[in-house]
Amino acid sequence: MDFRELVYGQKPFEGVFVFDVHGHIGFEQGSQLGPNDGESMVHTMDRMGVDGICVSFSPGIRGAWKRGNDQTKDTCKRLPGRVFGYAVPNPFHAECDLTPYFEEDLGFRGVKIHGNIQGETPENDPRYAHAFELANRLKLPVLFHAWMPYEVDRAADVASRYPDLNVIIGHGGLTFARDRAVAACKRYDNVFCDTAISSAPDGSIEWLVDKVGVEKVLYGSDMSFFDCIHTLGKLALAKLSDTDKEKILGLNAKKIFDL
Amino acid sequence: MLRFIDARCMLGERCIIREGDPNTKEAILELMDRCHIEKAIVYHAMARESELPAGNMALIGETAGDDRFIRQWCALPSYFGEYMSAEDFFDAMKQHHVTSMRLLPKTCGYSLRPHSIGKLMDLAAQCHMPVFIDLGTELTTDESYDLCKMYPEVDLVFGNSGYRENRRLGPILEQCPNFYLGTGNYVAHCGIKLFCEYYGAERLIFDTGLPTGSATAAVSLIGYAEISDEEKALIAHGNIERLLGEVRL
Amino acid sequence: MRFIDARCQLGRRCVIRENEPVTKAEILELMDRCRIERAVAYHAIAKEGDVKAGNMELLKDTEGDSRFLRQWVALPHTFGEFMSVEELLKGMKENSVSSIRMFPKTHGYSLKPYALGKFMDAMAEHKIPVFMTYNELASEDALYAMLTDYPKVNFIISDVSYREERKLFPILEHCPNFHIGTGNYVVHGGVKTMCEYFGAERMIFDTGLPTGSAAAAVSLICFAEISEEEKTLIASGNLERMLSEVEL
Amino acid sequence: MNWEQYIFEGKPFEGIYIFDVHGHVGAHKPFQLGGYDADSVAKTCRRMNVDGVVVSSLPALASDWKWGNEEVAASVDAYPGLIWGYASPNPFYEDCDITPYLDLPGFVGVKIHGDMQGSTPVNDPRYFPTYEVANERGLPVLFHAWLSAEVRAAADVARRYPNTKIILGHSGMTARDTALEVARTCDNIFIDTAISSTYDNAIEVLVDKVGADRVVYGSDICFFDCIHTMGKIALARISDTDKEKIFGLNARGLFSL
Amino acid sequence: MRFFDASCRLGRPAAFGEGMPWQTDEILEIMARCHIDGALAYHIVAREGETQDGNELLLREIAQIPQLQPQWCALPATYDEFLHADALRDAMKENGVRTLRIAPKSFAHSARPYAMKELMGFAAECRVPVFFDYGEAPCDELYEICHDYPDVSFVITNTAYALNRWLGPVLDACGNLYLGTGNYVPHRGLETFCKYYAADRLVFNTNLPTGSATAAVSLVCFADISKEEKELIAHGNIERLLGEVRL
Repeated sequence: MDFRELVYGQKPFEGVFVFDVHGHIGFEQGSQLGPNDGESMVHTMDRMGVDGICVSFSPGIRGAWKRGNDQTKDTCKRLPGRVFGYAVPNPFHAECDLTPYFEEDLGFRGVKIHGNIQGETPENDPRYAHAFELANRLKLPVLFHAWMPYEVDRAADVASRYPDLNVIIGHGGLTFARDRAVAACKRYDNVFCDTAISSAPDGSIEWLVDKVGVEKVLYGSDMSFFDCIHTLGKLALAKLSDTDKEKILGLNAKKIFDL
Repeated sequence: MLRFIDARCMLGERCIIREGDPNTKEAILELMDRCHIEKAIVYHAMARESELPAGNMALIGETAGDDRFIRQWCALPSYFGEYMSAEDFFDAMKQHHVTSMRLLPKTCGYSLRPHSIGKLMDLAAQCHMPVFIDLGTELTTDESYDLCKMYPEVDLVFGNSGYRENRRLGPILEQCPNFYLGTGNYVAHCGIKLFCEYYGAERLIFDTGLPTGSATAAVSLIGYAEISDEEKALIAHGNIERLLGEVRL
Repeated sequence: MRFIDARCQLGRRCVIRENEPVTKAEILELMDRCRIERAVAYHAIAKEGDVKAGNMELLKDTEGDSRFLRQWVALPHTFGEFMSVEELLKGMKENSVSSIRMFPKTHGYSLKPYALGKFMDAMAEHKIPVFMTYNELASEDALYAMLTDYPKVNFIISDVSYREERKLFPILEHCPNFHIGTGNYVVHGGVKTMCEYFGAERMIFDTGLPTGSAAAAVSLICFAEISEEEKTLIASGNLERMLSEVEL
Repeated sequence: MNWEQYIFEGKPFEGIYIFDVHGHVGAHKPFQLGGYDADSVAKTCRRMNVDGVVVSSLPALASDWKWGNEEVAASVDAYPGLIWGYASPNPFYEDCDITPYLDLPGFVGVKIHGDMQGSTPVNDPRYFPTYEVANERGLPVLFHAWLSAEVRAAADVARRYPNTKIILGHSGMTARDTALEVARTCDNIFIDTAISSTYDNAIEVLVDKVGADRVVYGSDICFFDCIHTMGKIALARISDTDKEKIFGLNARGLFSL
Repeated sequence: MRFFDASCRLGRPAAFGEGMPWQTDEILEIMARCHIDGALAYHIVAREGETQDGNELLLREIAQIPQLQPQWCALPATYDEFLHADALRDAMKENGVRTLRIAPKSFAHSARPYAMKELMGFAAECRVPVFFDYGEAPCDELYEICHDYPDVSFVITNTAYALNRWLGPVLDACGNLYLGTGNYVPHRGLETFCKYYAADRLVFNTNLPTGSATAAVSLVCFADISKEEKELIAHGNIERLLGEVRL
């Protein structure tokens, strides 16, 4: 399969399993995003040949945690097999408990932590412990918003204390915190990186793969915050072998997500 | 006995809360009773913090059949069909008895200039609807002069002024008749007295900033101010009743 | 589909990171890999060091190289610095330089008419497009002021953050001389919505090489849900039209 | 020597050796410099009877390191004996080696400005190859030392490479006390006087705390002018011998001219 | 060559570097050393704390010092916090005060006409020069302040070396801007200024005690400009400006 021809011919990614580990649905208070509901995401995924995506509900991170997770649950119910969910905890509301979302298959496949938006709470804060214990028990992936070096270090700290869950460092592998992300991936085998970023030079994904090994890199696009077509195109045109591209696009995700 | 109408109160679940804060509607109602606050103009936490469209609608549900709350919606200039157009927004407000609107330029990232919110403000002027906005978090005091001059026929109520802004507020109050100041945390020493002396009590609007502001402090600020009872009544409820009375939807 | 890149930086810059393209050869390899035919190029020294010397280095680096269209960085003529407007136009004519890039924040000067009035009148008169990145402007109000102060000058603003949509759409509506560089315009369905509401004429393909990703920029256009004609307009049509209108 | 008489008649000083250890050629992007090419630097030096100035290139520090060092080489060739050169490395480029420049006649030292190069601390291992060369040849190394962190990093380099002569540029303007204390502990650390605006008596404090032997005249010429720093030293309440040491005798020893 | 310092500061600072000559007698010693015959001085209490009390304290401190003339700090009379126009005129006339210093940013008031109309109207009417540090109205704000009050002569002090690209356009557009040369140290700064504009818009000052007087005088003495231009800068221009004051 020649990935470059896909871009030139403007053809979707057929014949390869593509799973997006970093998605968002819902209204973004600070700025107007493009269409951000589940259905419009699936429309773009069909166009591009993306098989599935795991999303969190943005207003649920910024506001009422229960309503946010319920919105994700409804979307997963409406679009089974295409849209999966991250459960989002809240460190301030003592009554917050994510277990009901995992008692039966409601489409939830992981936990999303965004301490920065939630009052800049440290990512390894004890108030998130209930979510980590749940993820550890069910061997779930936990996606961290980790843009800054100290956020990457905190995510690594969680990985060290909960060996059975898999930590995904969101954005950190490509920002100026990338050296910390590489150190974390090398030190713990349950730490992974994703490719979600609005802008990074060509060659940055190749650098990441070279430093942490292709098994540690997962395709993530931050879709509905921004489009996925540029990240897909960047991967397709990257100087990586086709097997590496297939692993990044979906095979790696298959190992740590129960799909 | 002095009765108050609160011009700045937020209902609904918030993301960041602290133990002991008045985090529920019941806690807010208890505080309003304790402070003799008869009614409160309320907007929804979700509309301000996380999801404006859903927050405005949630407010309707949470204040249905409750005459102690006067509804206020957060406005958003709509492009690419993101939210209701200005005309639909005002029709919906009419339908749901919403009598004032709040601007969030910094939180929602839009410009206050006519090319951005011109339609919304023209309709507000037509309906004599007061428009609320917070100093400090949403715009600077210097920019409030520009806002008053850009929309002279709209009554603008600026909350959250704090105690440092007197030198900037003075000239604006002289030049802008449509500038009204919320008293919630206007705690400058003798602030209320000096304001009434220089610029008249007609332009002070009592507000508390619940649940993050303190209602007990706000009512004491007016109760103990060195001003006449008529002035206290105007500030506590007279001015806001006049502004809301003029609204023609 | 022919791509012409509207924003490429040649020359050795100060801060680089491992694996980032630096030399002209690396940039050309990326352009070939992404099938970018030609690129409007300015020089790193003109941005980071000596503006006049950087512009001269650009002439040397692009001597007899058809892959690059020359673009000079400009400065105001205060205290006799840089070139006067007349010298600049003469230099552009002699060295076939067809566009200007400005860095008001990096080089620290005012964009207001009292400072740049004469300069911008010349740009308007000769129909020379002015290129800028969004972070060189203090705020969206500063952008709006600039666009309305100089209505007859075509401005191409690139690296527009996806967070600025609500501020940019009203400006797009009111300022026809406002064009967006699509290099990092990553809003979900952004290119499609822009075409629907404002037309493909308002968008110019650029990459921001070497610090921007050419592959991402190309994919943004190839995979956009718009017609073939619109894609070609964005990929090269609009820029070629704009550069052909320049009268030197 | 009646310094006042020279100044108030606008006459440059005669009969003393003046050597400026902190000069620049080349433009600086954030703001406009007066004349920044070699000719205008030379013109000012000749007008003010300055016998020699060591320059580094601002573009070498903030832009293209090779182009900048070539600019210094051209300036040194154009005015041999008047303009001397600092070579400046760039920590990000593995292929960056400034020894060819240091081998050229007229190159007498190394200039490091970590702040302009992605705020890299000056004791970053990527600068060590340059320090090894400077240590072998016993060359002076001029640091931009404005903040206390920069002063401490420079002191760390001075301890690791005792054979180099470290000059703290701007005498640790905001961290002068750290700079003075560090200068007292390491005998291969010197302080220069390149500050755009500091109060009177600053020169007296430097001389009082570390002695005139460790203070060298530096003006940051073309970044800004040198005439006010010369006047400040001339009118300072310190002995004539101290002034002559600061103006040039110390530098003559430092750069073995 | 004799000098007249258009702006220096008296009074005990809250914090200062070791050796800073802030005491009045130290300032007078440096002035003598630098051939500075007289100076316009403002007080730190007026600039940092209470404006009216500081101005009166200044008058008391320099009553017995003939070389020092008073320069008052001023701000808009919001809430009657400072003298209104006519009261200010009488007080200045009575105490021989002929210049004012404003600080919009530090005093947290707006510099735009809606706030400073009364104060600037008085300054224009009585031809009183108004001083301010460049940091109080930098970049485009400098143009706006000179443009909003065209009949007031503004003198900016404490400029340092990084402002030419902002200063040039304002000098072109507004004839009422003068430059304090205290630490205006761009390479060949005065020479370039005189070439493109004119020496009669340069006013010598030292910014004592935070600025260096020895550096300030050297800047003028060693500048590559004619003797007449040096005389204008050293004292000619400020004497002309003070001569025009009509209280």
